[in-house]
Amino acid sequence: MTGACAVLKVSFEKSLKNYTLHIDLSVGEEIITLVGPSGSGKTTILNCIAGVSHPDEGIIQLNDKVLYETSKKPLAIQKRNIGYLFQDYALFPHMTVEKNIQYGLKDYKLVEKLIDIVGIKPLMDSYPHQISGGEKQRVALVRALATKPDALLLDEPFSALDEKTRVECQDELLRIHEEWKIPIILVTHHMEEAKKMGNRKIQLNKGKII
Amino acid sequence: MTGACAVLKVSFEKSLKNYTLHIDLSVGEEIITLVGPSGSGKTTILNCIAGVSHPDEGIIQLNDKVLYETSKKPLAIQKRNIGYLFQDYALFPHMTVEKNIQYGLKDYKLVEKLIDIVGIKPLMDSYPHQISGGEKQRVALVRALATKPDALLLDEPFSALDEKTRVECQDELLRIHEEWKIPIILVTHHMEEAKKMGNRKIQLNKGKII
Amino acid sequence: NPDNESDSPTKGVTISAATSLSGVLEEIIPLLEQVYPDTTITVNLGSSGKLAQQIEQGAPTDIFLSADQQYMDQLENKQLILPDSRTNFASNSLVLIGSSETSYALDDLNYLLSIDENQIAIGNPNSVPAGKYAKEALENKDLWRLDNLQSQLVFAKDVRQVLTYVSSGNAGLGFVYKSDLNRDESVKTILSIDESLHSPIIYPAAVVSTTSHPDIAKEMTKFLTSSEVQQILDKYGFES
Amino acid sequence: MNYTPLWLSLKIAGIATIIVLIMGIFLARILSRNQFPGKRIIESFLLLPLVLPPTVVGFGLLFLFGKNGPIGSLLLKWFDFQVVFTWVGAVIAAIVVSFPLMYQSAAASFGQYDKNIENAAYTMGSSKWKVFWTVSLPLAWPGLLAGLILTFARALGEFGATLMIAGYIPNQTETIPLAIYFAVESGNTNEAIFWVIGISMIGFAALIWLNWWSGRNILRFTNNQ
Amino acid sequence: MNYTPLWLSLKIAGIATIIVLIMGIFLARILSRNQFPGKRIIESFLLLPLVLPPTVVGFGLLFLFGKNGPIGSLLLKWFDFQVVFTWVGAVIAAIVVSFPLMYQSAAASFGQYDKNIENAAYTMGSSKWKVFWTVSLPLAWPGLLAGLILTFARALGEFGATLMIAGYIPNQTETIPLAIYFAVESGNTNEAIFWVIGISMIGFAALIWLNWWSGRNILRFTNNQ
Ligand SMILES: Nc1ncnc2c1ncn2[C@@H]1O[C@H](COP(=O)(O)OP(=O)(O)OP(=O)(O)O)[C@@H](O)[C@H]1O
Ligand SMILES: Nc1ncnc2c1ncn2[C@@H]1O[C@H](COP(=O)(O)OP(=O)(O)OP(=O)(O)O)[C@@H](O)[C@H]1O
Ligand code: MOO
Ligand SMILES: [Mg+2]
Ligand SMILES: [Mg+2]
Repeated sequence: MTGACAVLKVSFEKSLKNYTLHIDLSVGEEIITLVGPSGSGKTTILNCIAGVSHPDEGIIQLNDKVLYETSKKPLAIQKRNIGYLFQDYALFPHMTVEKNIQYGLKDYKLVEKLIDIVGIKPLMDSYPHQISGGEKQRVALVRALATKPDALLLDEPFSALDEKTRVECQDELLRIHEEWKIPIILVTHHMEEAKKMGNRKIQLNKGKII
Repeated sequence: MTGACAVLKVSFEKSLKNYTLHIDLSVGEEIITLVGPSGSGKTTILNCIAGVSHPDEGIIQLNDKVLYETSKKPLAIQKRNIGYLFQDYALFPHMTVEKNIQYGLKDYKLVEKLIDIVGIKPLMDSYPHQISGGEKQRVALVRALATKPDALLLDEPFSALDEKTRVECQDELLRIHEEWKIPIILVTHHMEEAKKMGNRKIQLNKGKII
Repeated sequence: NPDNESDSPTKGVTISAATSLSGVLEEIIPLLEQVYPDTTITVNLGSSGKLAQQIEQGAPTDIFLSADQQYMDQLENKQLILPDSRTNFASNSLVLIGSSETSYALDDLNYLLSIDENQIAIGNPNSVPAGKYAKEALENKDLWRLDNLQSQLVFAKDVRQVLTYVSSGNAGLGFVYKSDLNRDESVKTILSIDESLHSPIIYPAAVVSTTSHPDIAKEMTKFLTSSEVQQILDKYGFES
Repeated sequence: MNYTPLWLSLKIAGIATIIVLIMGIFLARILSRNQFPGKRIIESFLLLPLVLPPTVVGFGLLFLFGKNGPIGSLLLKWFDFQVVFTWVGAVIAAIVVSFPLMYQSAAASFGQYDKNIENAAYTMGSSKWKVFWTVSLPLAWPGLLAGLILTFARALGEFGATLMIAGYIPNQTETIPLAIYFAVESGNTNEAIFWVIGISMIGFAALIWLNWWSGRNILRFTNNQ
Repeated sequence: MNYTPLWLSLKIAGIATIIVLIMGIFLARILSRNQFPGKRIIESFLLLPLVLPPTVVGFGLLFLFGKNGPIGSLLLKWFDFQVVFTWVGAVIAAIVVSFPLMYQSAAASFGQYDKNIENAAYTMGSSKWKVFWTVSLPLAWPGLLAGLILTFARALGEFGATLMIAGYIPNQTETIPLAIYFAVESGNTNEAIFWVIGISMIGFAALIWLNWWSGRNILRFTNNQ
């Protein structure tokens, strides 16, 4: 994030079972919301940016770092510094909520505040299998933010939250974005949420931006 | 479902980590929506009805069957004939979508139609780890309905679906309810959905109905 | 004691000995230690075949006490022992045993098949010396090839196993060395096998050629034929 | 060359493996679901055949199953059947020494998957038996397969205890390990090498076949590749 | 009573277990992530010490590590060190015979958890090494623990191969199994029973301790109770 404006450039192709994913996208210091029918390739896009899976060809770039380029060895996940809230959370089942959050912790102060705001303070000693679905989702959110990433990928981050908690989390995310000014991609099925959170909305269908 | 009006009676206490769950509820041939903040005990209620976990005391009854009664051996899960869509789906990871659905299949015709309507036909040969979050959710829905249960528990069944698919699934569920006339409890965070689907809405907070 | 090739204050001598000698060695070693106070004596026990194999692979052994000539010959042919050090120091004899409750005794091996016992334990003739001698004796009596004998034989991997089979009552009879009997009260001799029926059972000792203390080792080997040692051997049933 | 040791080894190891597989899974499943005070004692008792020299295990078996032993005498009285010096004795020896391998592997693998998936199966009205076969077993399969491979290999290679209880009776109880042992002992190197290669090939074939078979029939989910 | 066999057994089995644990996990991890044509051959080769009689394994080791053997001669030349007839030989024997147990258990358990959890750890910037220690290892732990228990038990009970390469030298290579064997051999029943009880207690203590220790340090998640 030195110098110029933070930017995530994503332009690739990947053939999936039923269609081919074509994506060409540039995200500045903004929140982009990604919407589209179930199975249209949203998670796959995030996976490719995070490095969990790889495109067939194209280029992915974050600031000055090339994350992926056709026929070159992709940059390892751990060198990308991208925060990722997985759709199924992927919490560490053998660690308490506290340990989960501390795992990649860089921004102590923020996290302390976040834990309060999203309301997971009483859960710090619980293991993931001992907490509710929405609680897991909030833990995963805090964990992704704790690493102070250069870009943030959120796969339906508020889907398991009630109205009130959802608004609190949304507002906090907006505040953090204000402060960090990093590219954020947020997948959601809520049109309202997309409107509220996104500087821009991107509509996906069968692997194509429309 | 012979004779009289189908009814699910639930009245129990269960102490959780931070509060005690008190619940007293009777569900006729209707859809009841259960709403409440994350962590308020919704999943726990469904678990107790399904038999996955047990109350501390009270009684749970479905039609003439006692499912649970204080200090008696609870009725085994497999004898309750209650369809349950788990919040985290709990699909069989080692079976294809087709095998998952066929596992407890009783109503062949319905299922064939359902597969078409919810749009998972092209996935029949895929394994759960090969499909998207929303696709998993729909598979779990069809699987729960396939057993032609005496009561249905749905834990945020449409949370990972886009607007359009969601409406299709909602409508289909209403149609099925029309036909089966069984008690259905549906957990949701969408107020709109609660209004649309529920004959009654039950609001939960910290384990108590308010 | 003359010892010119080593300047270390204490010397180590390793004796590899057949398991059947373990009792005897417990009494002999202290004697040797008295004679050679600045020598540490280490004993390695095993079946003669195993010990020979270890020596062939260069295991650090100085003296080999074998229960059978065959293994010593094998080493001598490969020049792994010092030929001039080879000494016969003990002999043994073969007995047919039954459990201590056995009510009969035999005068001759010929009657072996007349006994209604369904199992006869014998060391595997190909690898256990006691088995080899038993086989020779049975061959000399023209019994070995008989089908009703063959069908009764159970082969063991060592003499101890024969004793176990007989003492537990699972085999009615078994061939062991006379020296094995004093270890076990649950078996008794049914017949002492005539020594003319098999090749002599003689225990040879020799110094291994790779030893670093050939002089001490040779003296120790010779010491085995001393009357002190012979008395001990007698006591354990090894006639001299 | 006499091939009896080959068939004998396959028969004995095969039968022992099947028995150990069933008993091991059964016991592991029961013990892994229940916590009770004496559990660790039972478990370490089950481990015993592994820490004792096979010959000593064989000695114990001979004592139990021998003509005058507590079990052996009953078998003799009731069924007029003698275990010692027969291939059945070899099967018993193979069972006893390989049992700990199956038990430990199975107990571990029954603890390594998400139990809620079983609950899902129950909500669909399936019996315990069906759930066990169609859900628990496949989910625990990687560990069970490891146990199965170890069990077969150990049963195939069992020597010390077998020799003790079954004796070395050519054509009747002479398994490949016994053939190898006595070939080595009697300096018959060629025969020893022949059988070492033979037993290695059986092990290899079993490994290939088990992996192929389980891949086709049980473990077609690869959530990890 | 001379307690040397006790300390010797603990030392030998302990060292062997640590080495097997590290090597087994390492190899299982590498092989379980890569598919290549010769993999099954390597795997069945690793299984070999299980299908051969321990004495024959010992014979092979004696051949390799003997004075004139390919490895033994080098050790002698470079380090002036001889393996045969030393406790180091016993450690080598224990390593070789128990390795298959660790390898199979480890390979199975690395295939039994959801790999996406590792990916999550990587997205937090953790090195491969950190992820391995903090995520992969604990998630695979139940199977690894089973392997560890089997390995220690097998190493503790190793007899045939040990006798061959380390010899039976009182106070130097006389482990408990050798003590038991020779006590039985020399008709010394009391001593044999003493050591059988002794080795059982060690096995029992190890089982208790391993379970307790791993419960405290590694496996505090109980997603299955
Ligand atoms: N591991 C996989 N192997 C093969 N196909 C896959 C795999 N994961 C997903 N797919 C397929 O790729 C397509 C896109 O999936 P993706 O998970 O990106 O959808 P999505 O937009 O995130 O959907 P949802 O909103 O339901 O989560 C789907 O058709 C899905 O079936
Ligand atoms: N296995 C468990 N052991 C102990 N406490 C648990 C367990 N599961 C859930 N809890 C706690 O019980 C409370 C109720 O959980 P429950 O899963 O019923 O909530 P919920 O209403 O379904 O929430 P959500 O909307 O987030 O799914 C929460 O505080 C949770 O932390
Ligand atoms: O332990 Mo053994 O009896 O040499 O295989
Ligand atoms: Mg998705
Ligand atoms: Mg819930």
